[in-house]
Amino acid sequence: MAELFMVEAINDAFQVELARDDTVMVLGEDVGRAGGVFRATAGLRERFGESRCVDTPLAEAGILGGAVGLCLAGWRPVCEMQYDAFSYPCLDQLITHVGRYRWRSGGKLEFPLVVRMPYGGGVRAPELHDDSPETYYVHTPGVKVAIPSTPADAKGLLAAAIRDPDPVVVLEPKLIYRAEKREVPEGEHVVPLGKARLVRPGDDVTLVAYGAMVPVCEHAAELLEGEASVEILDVRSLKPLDEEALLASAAKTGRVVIVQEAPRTNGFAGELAAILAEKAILDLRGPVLRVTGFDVPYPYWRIEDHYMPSAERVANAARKLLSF
Amino acid sequence: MAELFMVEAINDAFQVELARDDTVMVLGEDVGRAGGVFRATAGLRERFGESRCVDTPLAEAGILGGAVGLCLAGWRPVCEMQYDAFSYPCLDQLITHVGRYRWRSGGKLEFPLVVRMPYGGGVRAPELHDDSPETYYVHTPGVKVAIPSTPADAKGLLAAAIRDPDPVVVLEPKLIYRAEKREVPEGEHVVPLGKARLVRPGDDVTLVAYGAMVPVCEHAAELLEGEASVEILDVRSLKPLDEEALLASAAKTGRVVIVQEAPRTNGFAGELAAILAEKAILDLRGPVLRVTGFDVPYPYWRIEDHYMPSAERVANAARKLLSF
Amino acid sequence: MAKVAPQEHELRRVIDEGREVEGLGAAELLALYRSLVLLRTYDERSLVYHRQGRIGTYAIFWNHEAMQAGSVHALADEDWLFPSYRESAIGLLRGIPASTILHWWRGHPAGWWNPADYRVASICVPIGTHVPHAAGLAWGEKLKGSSAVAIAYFGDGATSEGSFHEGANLAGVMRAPVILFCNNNQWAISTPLEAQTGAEALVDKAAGYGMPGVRVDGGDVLAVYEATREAAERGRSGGGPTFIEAVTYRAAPHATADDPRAYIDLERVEEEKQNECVGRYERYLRRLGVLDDAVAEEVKAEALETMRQGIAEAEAEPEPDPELVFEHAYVDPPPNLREGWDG
Amino acid sequence: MAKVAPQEHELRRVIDEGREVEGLGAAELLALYRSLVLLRTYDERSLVYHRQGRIGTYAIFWNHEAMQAGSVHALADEDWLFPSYRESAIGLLRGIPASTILHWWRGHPAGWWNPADYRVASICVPIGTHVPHAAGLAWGEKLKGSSAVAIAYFGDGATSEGSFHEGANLAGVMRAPVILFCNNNQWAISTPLEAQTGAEALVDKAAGYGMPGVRVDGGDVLAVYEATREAAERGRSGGGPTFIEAVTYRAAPHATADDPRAYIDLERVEEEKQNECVGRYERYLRRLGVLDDAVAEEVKAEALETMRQGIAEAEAEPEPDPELVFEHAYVDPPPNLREGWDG
Ligand SMILES: Cc1ncc(C[n+]2csc(CCOP(=O)(O)OP(=O)(O)O)c2C)c(N)n1
Ligand SMILES: Cc1ncc(C[n+]2csc(CCOP(=O)(O)OP(=O)(O)O)c2C)c(N)n1
Ligand SMILES: [Mg+2]
Ligand SMILES: [Mg+2]
Repeated sequence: MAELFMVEAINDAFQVELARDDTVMVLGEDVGRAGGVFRATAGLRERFGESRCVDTPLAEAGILGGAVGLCLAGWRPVCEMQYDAFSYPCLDQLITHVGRYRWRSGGKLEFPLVVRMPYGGGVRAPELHDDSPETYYVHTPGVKVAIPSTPADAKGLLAAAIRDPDPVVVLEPKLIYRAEKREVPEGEHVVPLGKARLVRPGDDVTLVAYGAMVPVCEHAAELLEGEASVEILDVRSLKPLDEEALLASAAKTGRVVIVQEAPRTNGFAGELAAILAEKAILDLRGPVLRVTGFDVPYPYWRIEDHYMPSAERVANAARKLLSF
Repeated sequence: MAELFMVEAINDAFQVELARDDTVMVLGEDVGRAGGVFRATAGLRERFGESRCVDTPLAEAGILGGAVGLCLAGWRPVCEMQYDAFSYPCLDQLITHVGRYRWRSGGKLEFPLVVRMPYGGGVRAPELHDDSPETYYVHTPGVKVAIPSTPADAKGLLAAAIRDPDPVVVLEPKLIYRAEKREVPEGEHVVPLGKARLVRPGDDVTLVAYGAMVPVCEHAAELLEGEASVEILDVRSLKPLDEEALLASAAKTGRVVIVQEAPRTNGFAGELAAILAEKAILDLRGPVLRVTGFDVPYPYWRIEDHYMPSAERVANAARKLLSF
Repeated sequence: MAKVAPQEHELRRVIDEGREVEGLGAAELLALYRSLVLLRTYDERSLVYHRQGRIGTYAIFWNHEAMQAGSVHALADEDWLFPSYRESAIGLLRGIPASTILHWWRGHPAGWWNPADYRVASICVPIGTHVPHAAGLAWGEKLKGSSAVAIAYFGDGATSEGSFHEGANLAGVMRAPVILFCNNNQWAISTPLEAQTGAEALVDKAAGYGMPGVRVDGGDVLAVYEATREAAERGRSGGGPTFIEAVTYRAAPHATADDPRAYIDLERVEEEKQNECVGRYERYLRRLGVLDDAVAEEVKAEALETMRQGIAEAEAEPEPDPELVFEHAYVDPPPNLREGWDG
Repeated sequence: MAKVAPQEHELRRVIDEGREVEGLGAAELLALYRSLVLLRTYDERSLVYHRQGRIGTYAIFWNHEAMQAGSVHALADEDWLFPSYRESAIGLLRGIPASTILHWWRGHPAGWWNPADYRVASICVPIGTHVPHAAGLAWGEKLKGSSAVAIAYFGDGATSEGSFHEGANLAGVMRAPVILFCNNNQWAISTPLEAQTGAEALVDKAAGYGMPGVRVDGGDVLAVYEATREAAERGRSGGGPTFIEAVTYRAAPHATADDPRAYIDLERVEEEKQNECVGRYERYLRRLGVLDDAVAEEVKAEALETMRQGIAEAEAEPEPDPELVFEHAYVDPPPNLREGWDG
């Protein structure tokens, strides 16, 4: 076990997976010479050569579209989008091809490609460096989506994504990139897609979250210390989703607060709430509450903390439920 | 009152609005010389001149990005995307600029632009002529979204969108374009955004839908004749949403089935279900059921009817609720 | 100031100049003829099948056959083709059964094929979006040390799309052995070339990507062949990508749903029809003495027979299993994929 | 085959050729100097403010001032500027207060301005996406019969983006009076020009859009001025768009967060620093006898004072009202916008 920052754990996953499978290649803007603007791909170009860690032209649709062609040639491309909001130009390729091409081949071809990017706010950055775009990805057929909240999961989910035979989008909470060093298994470490992580067991209320909202929920649980026994579920894999874990927790506590950083309307928290409304209606002891961002552009950073779901907002939602 | 097909009603809206306000202009692929591949813009170029109805190059991001500049120059551009799945290249402009530019100006500028497109399946077309992309639009801050299901609403909602000071995306169910002629008010006709349409009142179960799924719900209601009194709500304006109408109907019937053509996961039906789980939990007499498309590429048309929510599937969901 | 125009806008021609293409013997010339006739027959029969309601909407490629056959014949079997809907039947030249392509237009999942089996990518419907695929494939093959090249087919309208640009630029940077083959039929549905670009010629785009550009008469199958062969050799020998602008004029509707009379120049269409590419080549072969009535008859009969069998097979195919809705999208599908499915 | 290279790749120069620009008197030359110094001072002070934690991440534009001031001075007040983050302070030359721009980098909503007030569009962060805006604006002004032109600033890397391509093509087709001004500093963060394009020169892209292209020394403020003035006249007189490639070399980090030592050619950087654009112009003016120490002093002192006031005003600004989270996105917001808000 090594103690690593999340971004170091991601680099570790690359080191292991590129060494393990020489069809894996990394491409994106500034991933090579600079090792990525967050250093996630540092050292890969030196160690594996410039054809396995490629600085591409500044063109996100070209990167992802090129990766589709690389798959046809037998490669397993891992594409970096430099930031959340700069991934939007690749949505067209993702929706019209990445999620459809295997189907178009009658199930004969595999497109084991990965799109990964730092996402989310709280980092005091200029506009469009703060988005939480998971909804655009999760809603798209044919692609899977994972969002880690710990260094170990960042390594394990990226490894799983790289090994997965289907296209996988991995969103990495940049707010946590260098938040704290945590234990990360050395060598090969794979966290299977489709399994949620029980962050802490509890009996009275369940806080459901993923990515950067998980630590917020942990903080909220501390605020609720003495008031309630709080369970926290880290969804971790949005698609495939661990419905059993969600329903089991709802059945146990009967009270669910779902936390999402993205704008509220039609966000992924709504999907989770809909599943509960569909399959846990008799277990619920109160409404399913959502604590989310708002349907506005992510604010300038001087006021971003008012946009981001806070531990207080989460705790208050839980209190509302407890006194329902 | 004239009897018009939906696509004729849309053309009527253009005729009225372009005559009424000479800053309104129409642009898109084949909207001018050909009058649109569905003839929605037929005659506009001849009547209003080639600078008010413009055949653009084949470039969706260029169309929408160009429209942003046209707004800065004082125009009210109405952009046609030729088909649902061909609107994806414009998502980047929509998310990073259209929904954000007014905000960036400190609320000083207005971007009264419209993006409209035919959407949805059932028309026996080659792939990528069948998508229901509303989730990508509804989740995007700063833009409004409307989806008509009748000729009169198609005219009235498009007029409202053109007159609205904010960007509005209008998705038009191409399956209904020439389905049947219905009464459409002549001259100026505006259906305000934010108001749902009660298609038919009922007491036992509410079917909630929009666009091409509204007639499916009407058919389902016929199938349920004698079994239950069915209320049907046409959401019509997804954002702003008429929450009151939704909650009032849920309070009345206590049973809600939401129907959506789009892929299931993180679709707009989930948002509606989440609102009910949050605000109608005590009114619900059973789970909130969703009848939706699936998380797969929209199928080749020989089997598309198995993908599309059918009146039978909707009726069965209602029966499940009635016997819950 | 940089001149707007590049050096050469004249169209490369072979047939009209009465030239011969080096290294093409009678056998190859006839093989090329067979391909032209097969494509022509596919297209003309498809129009009939559409009118008879036996296939759905169909994108007519009448008079585009020379661009398709000429280029494919200039390539090796290891090379990859990336067709758009306009080249839907190009796979016939690589052994894809006519029934498979007819299925595609019949909306039947049997219209699927495995691109790797024929090195023919799936038909691309969203304009220009396959250009990055071809660039990526060619780059990927080069990285593996293979000698395969790729060719992407797209229209004049496609050159306006960002995806064309990003793919072309990627090819230029990676010196990917890809041929960007632009079918310039001068119309994008109802949008004429002058409303599509301000460039004097589409070939002028090549320099911006650092690749050679060549302009050929798209109705001259041998000019297309020659230009494509050069481009393929360049790619194989490490010379990177080439942009080919093949100039023609769309003599048929965009697709069965389109009525071009509202916008097109009908005289120009007539002119084009008089000079259509299959007849031009046939006359050339007859002048050369390579083709006579007997052979022509036999080739056309063979093509017709292929189509007769193709449509018969397609129509004999049972209705697809509804379960196919859930097949093939994922190797390893999410567990709740069938949520709400009742058969 | 079309030649890959256009006619002229040599850089237009004025200062190094000791030429003078027609119609530029001492007053204009000095005004241009003031603008250069103001931008230089803004940039150098901002770096200090960043180190002092008084502004956030900042995109340095040291040695880009000539491209910005030279072009703005060649335009009329009615003309629109579309800056990228690299031209964040260009609005200073149109009267936007320094404090406003400092606010932008301080993440304070007071960094908002109304583009219409100054005809300076909002700072564009997503690369190349403002090119269609500039094309659309210029086209829209032309449709209204106004004589305004637009200029869009973007980098070498931006030319790889689909949005650049679609915007440039739209401009070419509509003959929109827009100037596509490419700041070719030869780096996109850590990506060198040769990894960005296969073209011999970025100006080679112009012909593909049917617009003239011109290449200038981006460190020569008068060459930039002259080229921009010609392009603006062309646009105003109905001649359509122009592509200007201004060639320089990035002599500073991409932004405060970047450490270029890992990838950049430090000798080349040193060379560039020796020849940086403000000093070059200053020496030129002194040779002409238009500038002496006293004036230079006064101009620099004035610029410093502007910045002193600017940062003081910025820091005097109260913390923004949290309610601003909900302001300005919509004229007419959805009713449930504050859902879940508790102050
Ligand atoms: C991204 C995208 N936008 C729009 C369309 C609709 N569409 C289908 S064909 C066509 C015209 C294409 O013209 P061109 O590229 O010249 O090819 P051609 O049809 O002439 O062979 C359009 C606009 C599409 N298929 N994809
Ligand atoms: C669409 C998009 N992708 C990626 C980025 C991240 N990014 C910011 S600056 C930059 C490099 C830009 O280089 P260039 O266009 O040459 O302009 P320069 O910074 O050199 O002035 C990148 C990749 C972005 N802002 N937008
Ligand atoms: Mg064409
Ligand atoms: Mg640069």
